[in-house]
Amino acid sequence: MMQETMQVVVDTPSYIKCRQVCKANVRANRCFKFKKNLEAVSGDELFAPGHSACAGCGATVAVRLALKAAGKNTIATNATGCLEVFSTKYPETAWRVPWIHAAFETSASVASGVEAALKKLGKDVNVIAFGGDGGTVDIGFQALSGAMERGHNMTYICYDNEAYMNTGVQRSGSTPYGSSTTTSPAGSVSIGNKRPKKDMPQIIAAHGVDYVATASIAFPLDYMKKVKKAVATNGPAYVHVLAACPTGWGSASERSIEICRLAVDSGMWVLYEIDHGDARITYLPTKKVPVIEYLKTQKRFRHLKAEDVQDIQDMIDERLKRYSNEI
Amino acid sequence: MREIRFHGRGGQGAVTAAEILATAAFYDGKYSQAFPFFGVERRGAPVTAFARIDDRFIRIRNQIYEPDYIVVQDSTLIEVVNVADGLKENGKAIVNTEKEPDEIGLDTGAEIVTINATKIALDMLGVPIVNTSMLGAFAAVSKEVTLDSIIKGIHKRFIPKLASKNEKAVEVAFKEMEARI
Amino acid sequence: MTVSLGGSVKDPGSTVKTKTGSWRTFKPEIDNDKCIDCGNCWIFCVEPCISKEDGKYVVDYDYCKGCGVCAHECPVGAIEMVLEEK
Amino acid sequence: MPRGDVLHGSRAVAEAVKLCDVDVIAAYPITPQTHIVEDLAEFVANGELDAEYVLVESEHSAMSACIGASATGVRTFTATSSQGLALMHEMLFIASGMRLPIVMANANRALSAPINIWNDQQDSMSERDCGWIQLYCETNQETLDTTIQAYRISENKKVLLPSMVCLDGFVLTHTIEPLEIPDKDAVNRFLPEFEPAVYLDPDDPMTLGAFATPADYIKFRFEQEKAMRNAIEAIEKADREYKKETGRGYGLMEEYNTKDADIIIVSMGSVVGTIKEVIDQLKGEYNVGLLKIKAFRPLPKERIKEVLKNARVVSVVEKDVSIGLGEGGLFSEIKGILYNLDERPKVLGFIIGLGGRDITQPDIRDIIKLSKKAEKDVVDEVHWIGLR
Repeated sequence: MMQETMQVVVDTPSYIKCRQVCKANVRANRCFKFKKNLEAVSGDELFAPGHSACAGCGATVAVRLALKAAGKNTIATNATGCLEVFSTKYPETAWRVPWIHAAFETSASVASGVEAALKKLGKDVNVIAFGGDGGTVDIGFQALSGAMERGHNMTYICYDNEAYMNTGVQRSGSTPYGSSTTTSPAGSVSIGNKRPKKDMPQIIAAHGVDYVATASIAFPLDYMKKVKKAVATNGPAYVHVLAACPTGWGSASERSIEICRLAVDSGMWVLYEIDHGDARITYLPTKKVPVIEYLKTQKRFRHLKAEDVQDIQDMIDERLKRYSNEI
Repeated sequence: MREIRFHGRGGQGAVTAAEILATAAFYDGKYSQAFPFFGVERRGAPVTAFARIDDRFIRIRNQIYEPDYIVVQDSTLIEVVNVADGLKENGKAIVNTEKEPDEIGLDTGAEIVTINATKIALDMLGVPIVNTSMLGAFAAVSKEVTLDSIIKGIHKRFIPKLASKNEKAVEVAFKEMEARI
Repeated sequence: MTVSLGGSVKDPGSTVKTKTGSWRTFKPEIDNDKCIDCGNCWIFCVEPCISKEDGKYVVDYDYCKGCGVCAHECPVGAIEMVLEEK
Repeated sequence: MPRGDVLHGSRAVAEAVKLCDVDVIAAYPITPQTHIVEDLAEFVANGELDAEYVLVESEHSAMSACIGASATGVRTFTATSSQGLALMHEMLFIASGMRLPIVMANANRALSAPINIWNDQQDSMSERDCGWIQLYCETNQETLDTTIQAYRISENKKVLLPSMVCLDGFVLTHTIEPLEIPDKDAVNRFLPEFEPAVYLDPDDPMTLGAFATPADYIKFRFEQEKAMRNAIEAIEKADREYKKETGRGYGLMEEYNTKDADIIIVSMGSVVGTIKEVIDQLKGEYNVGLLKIKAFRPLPKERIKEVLKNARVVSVVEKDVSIGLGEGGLFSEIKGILYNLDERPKVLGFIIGLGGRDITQPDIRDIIKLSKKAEKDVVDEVHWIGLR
């Protein structure tokens, strides 16, 4: 029990959760630890407000926290997508670090060039390539694979909102099974997206990349710790962070963080890291939430029937078992 | 302008021969040009390469259709390729074969000279790569380029150990051909 | 009609010129008496438009789009989303 | 007597890149460009060139990495050909739109299908609207000199556009011929150290590649066109100063026997050498001149008009075609340049040498004869050479 509580205390900012686990006056304890860790988080806001992201956008949290972790000695590259569009509408920019966007599939390849140039200039600067799931697991896949394989000293952060949100919620290779999107709509003879989500972090790990991690914006300390490790890695690193999209997921904007927490607590999304080959799960929910609790927060899943939900529950349980064995 | 067409098989170094010839001509103070028949030929397939030598900069870029010389590195090509196509009447064909000129069935009004370059290459290099031996023969027959420059060209092209072996092959072929003509 | 070279923007963080607060329907109001200073509202703010001033969390209404994440994540219900009168 | 060395066109490019102290090279091999990237790899491996060499997994990433590197403030280079250039297409617009002075060698080659590795100029011609300076070369010497000049032109503060040095695949890349390599001091005097106009630096954060709404986009495109116009002067200036250092210059274009010529052939790239030769052969019989277009982008329209306006027949000889229009790109443009003249020459188009079809001297003679015929008779406007 103590062990479980500690886990929650260190890695989870969820007071709601905390109360569930500890019932009594543990809130103070948890608050204390969380607060203490939070105090170490940089107050610098390297991502400015005034951008045109939707209310409740998860991607902004992913970027804002990553930049807090990496600090201002960073050059960012960006794939085309929501993040690029809402943060850099000429002649304004939300970015307070140098930033470049070229094309949809080029965040990693542009970052390769940035890194090579920095090496030539003898400058020690963090290079972070941002991409959404489409720009990462689909169209940017080859460029990312090449960049990772070549061993550039860079961190790639995929903010995963599980579809092409910039263009109106079309299915990507990262869209989960059973999700309804505009190109994989649920219908009388369709469950929506028929394929399970592409396991990108494992694919990157298979490149022999030094540091690979998954994260959720609902676990900011865990996420920032991983970003810090990633940028400190002398070589390629990859962080895949789940970031809710209220518009695309059909969820209430205030629930963006809660949903990303439910994803982890249900086992829909597993937090782990592979640090120079050593794999470990960084957070296991103390009490697993049934996946229905996660699914029912979002309209993209609302067509699912009870048996579909059971299928998804089975898939999750199976995957978690596999991860627990492998990692 | 002198135009030289090399015929060989992939792996026999016809392109290299054309380039060494152009390099040698350059060392002799001439303008030159060499290029392959740009192909996708693999080892063993018929290969053509071209070289030009002139006293002024060579502007033309077309292939050679009416050569002054043809250098045939493998007499078996005569059966599969019209190697003497367009060869000028007052031109010369230099053919690698152990046979005499009238025995090889080359259809041309031009003079044919033969040399057993394969034997020279095997003796000097240990491999039947005849391109450099044929250059020695060409230098002796044509007098379009000096032996010294060919040797210099070979040293530019090859690593020292290989260059000195090829140098010997060139010299042997040059002398043998000089004795013949 | 002059534009910058190649579309470069040399004014980092200049989106602050755009006041996105007008997007809001509900505005968060922080009850400082209830606040336990946990920092949740700050760390999760998606804009970001919550900062700490004189030991208290304050919302910059110039930018707050009223998404409600802060109120939802507050463990002690110290933030209330109230309909904005415009 | 020739001086210098005898080298491949590919080597000429690599030597130029070395002389320019390029900082980052990102490239992907493709026939017939391969020797360029191999030679550069050798220079880097031997310490002759202190550059970061990024061995990317595609041409698309080659151009993307060059964009990243150039935007970080260093001199960059890549080389490609044909399908590789086509794969880069998207990124070419981005490089020029971001005003990054990247230099690229393109070993001109036909496009698939059918797949064909040999020379024509369809690849670069198809990229004429992407905002890159395009300089076509006749010889290996010109290729070397143009590559060095390209950095000076691209990095000119009034230009800041990327440059494509076009050399005919195989015909130049795989041909050895004499050329002089300028000495390092001369190049250093000619080409100042790279000073980026915009670049990514944490000490002075800048955003590059923002998105522009309809309110601004057209202005950026107009700025690019202005920069291209400035490039005309920049090319001439670079050429003049290069000539001071090396004795060699090429200008925006070259006129050969054009004065008082009845027929003027217009062409680009290595084939102009063969054309010059045939013109000389026919001297006395036919009054033919040649206008060699070196700078295709920016296209010096007024100068071209001046040269061509008094000819009776202008014959454009080119290795590309716009399918559906049924004519080559250069032909269309030359026709357009002459259209508003009160009295204008007849303009004929000759599509030749596609997919490496050898362009022979008899081919050129036939073109001249037909052009002569066009002085009096009605002849077809466009001719495909080599269909038999």
